Amino acid sequence: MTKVSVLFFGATADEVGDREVDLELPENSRAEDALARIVERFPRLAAHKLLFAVNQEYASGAEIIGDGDELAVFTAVSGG
Amino acid sequence: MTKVSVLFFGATADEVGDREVDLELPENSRAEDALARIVERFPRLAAHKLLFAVNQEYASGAEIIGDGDELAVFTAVSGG
Amino acid sequence: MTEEIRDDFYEITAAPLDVGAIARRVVPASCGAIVTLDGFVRQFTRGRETEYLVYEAYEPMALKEMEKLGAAARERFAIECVTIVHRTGRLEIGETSVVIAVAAPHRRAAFEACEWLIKELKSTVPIWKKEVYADGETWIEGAN
Amino acid sequence: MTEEIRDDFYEITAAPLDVGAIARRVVPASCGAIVTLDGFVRQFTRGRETEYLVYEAYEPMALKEMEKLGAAARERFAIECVTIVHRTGRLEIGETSVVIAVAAPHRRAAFEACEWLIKELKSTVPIWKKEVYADGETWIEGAN
Repeated sequence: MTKVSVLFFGATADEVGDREVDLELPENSRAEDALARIVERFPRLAAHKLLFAVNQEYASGAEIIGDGDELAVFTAVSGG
Repeated sequence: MTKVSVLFFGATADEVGDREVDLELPENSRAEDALARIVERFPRLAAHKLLFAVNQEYASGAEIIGDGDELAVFTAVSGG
Repeated sequence: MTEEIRDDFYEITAAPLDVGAIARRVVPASCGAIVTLDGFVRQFTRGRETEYLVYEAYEPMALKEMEKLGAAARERFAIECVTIVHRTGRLEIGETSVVIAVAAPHRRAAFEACEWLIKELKSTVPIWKKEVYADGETWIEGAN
Repeated sequence: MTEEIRDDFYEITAAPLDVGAIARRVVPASCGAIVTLDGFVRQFTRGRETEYLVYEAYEPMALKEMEKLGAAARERFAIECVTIVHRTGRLEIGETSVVIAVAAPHRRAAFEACEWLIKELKSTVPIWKKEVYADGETWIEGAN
């Protein structure tokens, strides 16, 4: 299994009730699979249009997730 | 006769060697006549493209000059 | 010739922003203009009164995205120096949330780059805004 | 509905300019952005090194022309507040000669108005610049 941290911010942190959770994924999971698993675990996230980052870079979905990677799930940004 | 002050700034003050001179003009002179008379008196001004103001407004040339008016002769502006 | 310039500055901070100091942190000798955008908390948005805002950032990623924007702006515009600072935490009405300052030899490029940078920041840099009203609060979700 | 707003500010001064303080003199509650142009003395112009500049203004006329520009900008752009301050006298390299700050509800109008104002100021406001070099000096004459 691949162990990763998943970070949440703003609206997604409120939905999850936490700012960081640990997650185990099958070996060689892709980013899109990881995101699907996170939404499955925290179904209230499905109410939002979600963006997804792996190791502090926006993910296309095809990235292979490795042990210790930092994932992040958040809504469309609204800074400025 | 109409008595006016004529102000000079920057390059025109250097050419005239003064920042303000008194000038007498025939009654009902127009701004363009006043400017011509000033250049006649200070011929070094003719080396410059000149702008002309009457009472702190850009003059078109047709304005009638009155007693006590404030004239100003200067080169194209270069502030900023 | 692309000479590397090390004066760009990107920061995320919970401290109040001093716009003038940020904008004049670097004044390159080759430049004649700095264009600054000061984005601040407005009292009324869509007719509703805001009491205050809370900004939250995914800090390390936000800094990386700001750096990418600065580098992209240098590619697109003839500019010399980019500064981007974003505040986080609770901001009262009128307080500055973001400062973008661009120094350039000629002002046109500085205006263009500054406007481009704020537009891009608002769509790519992972920072979120919560609007707090007298009767509730809501995290704002961006357009894309 | 054109509501008269009294917060515009025009000044000519021989004192050093504090760009941040000038830009934030007025922060209208209806606005969310201030765009500022900070024009300053560059060291090299057309490859020649400047030692310092001297600015001279026809002050009462320059203030009137600034006010006209501010009024014209309000007609053309959806802006809330205009500030224009120009310095006179001797200015060293890097010192600010002019600050134009525009507050607006939306940043696009603030960028447009600020850029328009500096372009117009450079062609209409009676202020002149003398460049002083190691081996001489010259009053700069504008393009029109």
